[in-house]
Amino acid sequence: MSKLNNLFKEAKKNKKKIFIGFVTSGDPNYKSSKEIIKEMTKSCQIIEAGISFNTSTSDSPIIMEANDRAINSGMNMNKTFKLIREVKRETKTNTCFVIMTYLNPVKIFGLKKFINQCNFVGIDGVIIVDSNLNSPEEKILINGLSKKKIGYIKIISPTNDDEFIKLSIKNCRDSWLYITSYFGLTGSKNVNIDNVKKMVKRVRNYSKEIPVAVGFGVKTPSQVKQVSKYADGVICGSSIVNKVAEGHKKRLKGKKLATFVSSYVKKLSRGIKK
Amino acid sequence: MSKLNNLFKEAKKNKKKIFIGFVTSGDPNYKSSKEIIKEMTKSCQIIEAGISFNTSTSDSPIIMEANDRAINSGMNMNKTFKLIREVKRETKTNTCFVIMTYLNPVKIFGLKKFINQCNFVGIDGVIIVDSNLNSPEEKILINGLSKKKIGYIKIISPTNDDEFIKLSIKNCRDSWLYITSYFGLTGSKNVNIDNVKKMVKRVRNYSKEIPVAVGFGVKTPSQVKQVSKYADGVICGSSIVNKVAEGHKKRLKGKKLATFVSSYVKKLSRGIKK
Amino acid sequence: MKIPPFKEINPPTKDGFWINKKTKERFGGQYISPLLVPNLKRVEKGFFKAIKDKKFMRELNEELLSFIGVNTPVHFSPELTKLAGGEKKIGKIYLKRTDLHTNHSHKPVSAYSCCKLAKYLGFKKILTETGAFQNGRAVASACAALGLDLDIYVGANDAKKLAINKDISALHGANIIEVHDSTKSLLPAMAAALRAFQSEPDSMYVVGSVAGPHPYPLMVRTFGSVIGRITKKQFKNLVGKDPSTIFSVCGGGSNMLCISYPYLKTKNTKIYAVESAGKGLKTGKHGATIGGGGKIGILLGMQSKVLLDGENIAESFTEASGLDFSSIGTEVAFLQSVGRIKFLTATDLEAKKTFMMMARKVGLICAIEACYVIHAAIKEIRKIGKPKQNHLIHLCGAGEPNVAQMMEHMKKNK
Amino acid sequence: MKIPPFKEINPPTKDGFWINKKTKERFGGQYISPLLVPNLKRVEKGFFKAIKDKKFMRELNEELLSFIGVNTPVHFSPELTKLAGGEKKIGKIYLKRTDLHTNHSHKPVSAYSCCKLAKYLGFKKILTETGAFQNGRAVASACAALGLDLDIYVGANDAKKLAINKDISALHGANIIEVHDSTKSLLPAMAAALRAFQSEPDSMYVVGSVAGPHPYPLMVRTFGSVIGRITKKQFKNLVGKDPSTIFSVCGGGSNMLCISYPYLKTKNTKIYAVESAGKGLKTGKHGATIGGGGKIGILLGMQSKVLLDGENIAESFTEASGLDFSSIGTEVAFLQSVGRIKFLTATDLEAKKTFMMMARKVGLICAIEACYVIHAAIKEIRKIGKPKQNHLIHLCGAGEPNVAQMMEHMKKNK
Ligand SMILES: Cc1ncc(COP(=O)(O)O)c(C=O)c1O
Ligand SMILES: Cc1ncc(COP(=O)(O)O)c(C=O)c1O
Repeated sequence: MSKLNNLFKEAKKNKKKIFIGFVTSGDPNYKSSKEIIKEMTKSCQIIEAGISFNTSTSDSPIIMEANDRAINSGMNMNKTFKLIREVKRETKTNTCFVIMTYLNPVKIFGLKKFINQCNFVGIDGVIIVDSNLNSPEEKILINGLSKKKIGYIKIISPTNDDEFIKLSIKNCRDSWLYITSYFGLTGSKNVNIDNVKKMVKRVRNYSKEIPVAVGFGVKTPSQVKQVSKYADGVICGSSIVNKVAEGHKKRLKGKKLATFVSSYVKKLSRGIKK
Repeated sequence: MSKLNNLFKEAKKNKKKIFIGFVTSGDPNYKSSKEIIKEMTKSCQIIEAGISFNTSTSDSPIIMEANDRAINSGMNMNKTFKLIREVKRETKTNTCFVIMTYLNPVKIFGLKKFINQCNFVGIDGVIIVDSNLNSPEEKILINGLSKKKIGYIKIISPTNDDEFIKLSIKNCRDSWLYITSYFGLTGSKNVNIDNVKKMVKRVRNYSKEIPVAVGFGVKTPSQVKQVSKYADGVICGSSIVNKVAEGHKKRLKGKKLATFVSSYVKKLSRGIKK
Repeated sequence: MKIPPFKEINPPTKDGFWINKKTKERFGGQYISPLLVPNLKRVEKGFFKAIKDKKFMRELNEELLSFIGVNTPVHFSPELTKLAGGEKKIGKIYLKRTDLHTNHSHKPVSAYSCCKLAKYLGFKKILTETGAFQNGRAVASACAALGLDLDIYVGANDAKKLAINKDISALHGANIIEVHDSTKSLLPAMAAALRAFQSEPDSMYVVGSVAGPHPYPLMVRTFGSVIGRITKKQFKNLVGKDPSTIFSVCGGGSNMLCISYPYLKTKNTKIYAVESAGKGLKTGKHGATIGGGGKIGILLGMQSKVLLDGENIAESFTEASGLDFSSIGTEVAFLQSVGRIKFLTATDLEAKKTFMMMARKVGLICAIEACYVIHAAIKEIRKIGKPKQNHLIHLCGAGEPNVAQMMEHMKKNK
Repeated sequence: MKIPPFKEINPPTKDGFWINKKTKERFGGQYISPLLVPNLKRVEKGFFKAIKDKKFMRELNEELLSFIGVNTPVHFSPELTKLAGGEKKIGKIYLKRTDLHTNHSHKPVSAYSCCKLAKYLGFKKILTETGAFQNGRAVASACAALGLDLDIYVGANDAKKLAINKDISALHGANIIEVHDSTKSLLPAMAAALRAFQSEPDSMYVVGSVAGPHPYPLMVRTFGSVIGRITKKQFKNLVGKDPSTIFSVCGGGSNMLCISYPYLKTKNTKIYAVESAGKGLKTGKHGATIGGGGKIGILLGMQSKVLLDGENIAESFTEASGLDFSSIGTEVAFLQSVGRIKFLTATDLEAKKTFMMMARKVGLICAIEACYVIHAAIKEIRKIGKPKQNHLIHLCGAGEPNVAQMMEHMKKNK
């Protein structure tokens, strides 16, 4: 059983929900990003680290800009692994780490090398936004990662059909199912609670077990609270990245930037506990 | 026999040549133009008065500008007749008057009315630049004018064929044949003496009698002299009109402008007597 | 489709006159300075020789098909039909897509043909005038293709207005001469080109419409009637019969005559020409020779209907440079005089609104000139109001040159 | 001429892959976020249904013939033949005149077809991207004709360059959205359009080339192959056999595939694609995916050859906005990989010189994109150097949008 499986299982047992924070790795640069992620380990049970791709087709403008900052500072796949390794070593945290990226960086890095590095660094899960269920790469990744007990996380949205949802559940057996609360881009709208309810219900038709976490448009502690009523986990992304941008514009750096961002993340995460 | 016929006949008898000055009637305005023409009667045996047409297709830029000045000052056919009548009355001159214009002003004025007015005012000849040998208007004009003993003057140029020259000679029986010294627009080049010799020779093949006057590009007393060796008359146009423009630019008016122009015309006309 | 052969069905007299036998009015002729006579004779003789020369005509037709692309579609326009009242009320409206020619107007057909004639006759250089630079561009392209030099005379005011086609003419290697005489528009530009024609014996003048001294009007409509000959066959193939009406815009009348000529003796086909009423006929600021009460006059080597200002030619006014002309072609004036062609008008504002409608609803960027006819045609077709009619509108050009002008209009009317 | 029917002769797998069996390389696929899956499925299913729907295809073909005017000429070019060495040395060079379409490029054929499909499938609005605004304009015109709303995504830098076609798109009623991401050119504009596609369930994405997730590359070349189908028949009629070579420019590869597709299995016809070498391949400032050593990558929903910069997509560079693309279409990459298409390059400067040559000697204003292929073709044909060959060059667009750029070039090089 994977560490992510365990985490959700324990939480369920204790009637607790999981708070998941997303941040772009290397935003605004390696050093500050490392501090931010280190601080975030204090309030996130799972951290999703985005690896930038300059031709991403699913990111909101907020995350596009973070991508630009990270790429311009020289960030890439290899450095992300290094960063997470350092964070884990320096914090000895229990927080799970999930990588979110696009297929091109992974493919150029090398599919096998990627799986091995994930294993070596101790990555717990992988989301590849544009990896389609039918692509040969998807099969290699799912098989390779699952052998190393690394979770593979699929995104589903209100417009996907039941067939698609069933297949996604199958592929996510070592992790969770990522439900988007609306049809659109990350961070472009506010969370749609009606959709959340419906989507969780649809998933539950096919699996009582699979953990579901909801993202897209969750921006305030009270939204976190609301969503956590229906889902096993809540994902905050764009609003955290936005905080990084805000701090960066204020010329905050390193620890100071990290504190600025993480105090916001902490507030969000409290939505779950209330 | 027309007055023009007489003039050339007398000149031939006395081995003299005729000086013909062209000026745009009403340039720069009625009053100044009248003074200019009055002064010009002192040195020109024939005055060609141009009646402006704003869409003329055969005038050099110098004359186009004179047309614009005249039209803008309100000049037209009727006023030209009035002007010449006044000049004749006030100077009691012997100078012959020829009107040079395009067919549109004549046609709009009325062909018959035009012939009658020419007769009434005492116009001695008419040149209509764009009246073609085959046009019905040409026939009416030739017949009407010749009945009143008013000469009809045709232009021929080096590129016209013998057929055309023969027909032109026939139509000019009451006046003279206007030979252009080159193929082009009035005043655009310098007189071409070789062409003059050849053209006069060509005309003499068909008529020993018909007077020939040469125009186009005659700008200096010595050119006048040269041309007068071969032709019965010499026509100066653009260079005189240019003088009007020059004086006008110097803000000369009325008598002063007239003196400025006519002193130049006098110099030109002396080319013949030397 | 092959180009159907030309048949002379409305010949002028040998001096180039079309004569209205009732009124005795004459249109045409050769009102030119004697200096022009030899050159015009060379062109006239050459033209009659060329159109009888099978090799010349075969080559010309091939090049018109392949290089100019004269085989453009005629097609039913559901949108315009609806706009005029619907098929049940007015029948069907068709468009002839002359905008799809190389250089995007009807001008290239006669321009290319005349330039080819010039080459055939041994001329080395072409002289032409232009208003909307549609003719300038068309002649420039032809001269480049045929290896002829070119001077284009353009009114200084027009030269400012239509930058693209001017630039394109320059890219083709044409020498562009701005004319600063009188109104600085098409009329003085034509006069300037004709003046140049009598100064340069190795150059042939090419006119931009069915105007000028004989044989120009005859030549342009004879060559240009390729458009009408193809259209007539296409329309028959498509609809099964000749159109009930043909609508074209009329500046000088070339596009109108080029498409309508083969129908002159087709009794059941009514022919309409649409002039620019500019700011409105009553304002006096217009370009409507017939609609504005033009009289017979003599200009640019021809006798035709013309807007007069005393003994001079009046200034015309319209925002469509291609229609900014105070006269009309000689054969056109004749056909109007004998009642074969009915004249209508549309204002500049109506044309601009039509441009926007065509862009938004039909998906076509039409020459502003063509928008006058579309507006007037829809109005007239609605008035005719008979079902089972087949109406043909000549879309004589594409509107790239008018884009800047129309963007301004759009901004103002937002 | 009627449009010859479509035959599938190079099908992808059902997942949209073309696979090189030797190298195991795959090109195509559907690399998209799960949010896009339902919309793409709707398009995919709809496309396969539509091309089997006789009424849809009959209407589409009629409209392509009449509204787009796809029946453009193929013609012999004596001038280009001479330039390449003369008929005795190289045979004959022909031009396919795709510049004569409505909207003056190849783009309108697939753009109109895809928009018609969108309407057929009940979409209310179109999303597309554009680089040279040729696609933007083509889609805008189609949307106007079909009554669909439209958002055009364009890189902020491109939007500045090509004012006419941008203005024309606006006149057609399109909403133009400038994209300020990364290179502010075609690539981020495509990404932005795809992003919009997953936010607007009632909108259909229309792509400007044979790129993007399955079924887009398949759809564009299937619809677009109308050009090749007509050409093949025309060429046979004109020359008596298929061409020895076909040359097209390759940005994404749509015009190349649209004309070459019907010849894929024609052994005696060599197919060439010409990429932009920008300032020169060695400078690194170019747009040559193949010529510049592109590798397999995944972007914009597809797996194809792409210019890489580490794990990211490299910036391309060329003065021809239509070629400013760091990748190529998926089927094109496959055909290159299996050796069916040979790739060449030409630099920006060579293209500009060719533009001037075409304007001056041939009389045509060509899209700058087309000038790369003309240059490279003449060079290659000279190299082939065999008589009795028949070479076909795809003149894929008209050059109005490039006039300003070329006037600068002309002034500098006077
Ligand atoms: C597109 C277009 N239509 C019409 C005209 C008017 O000329 P005509 O009436 O001779 O066809 C012009 C003149 O430039 C033109 O460019
Ligand atoms: C005229 C023209 N040719 C070629 C291209 C390149 O695209 P493709 O290779 O997909 O035909 C473009 C793109 O805009 C274009 O406008």
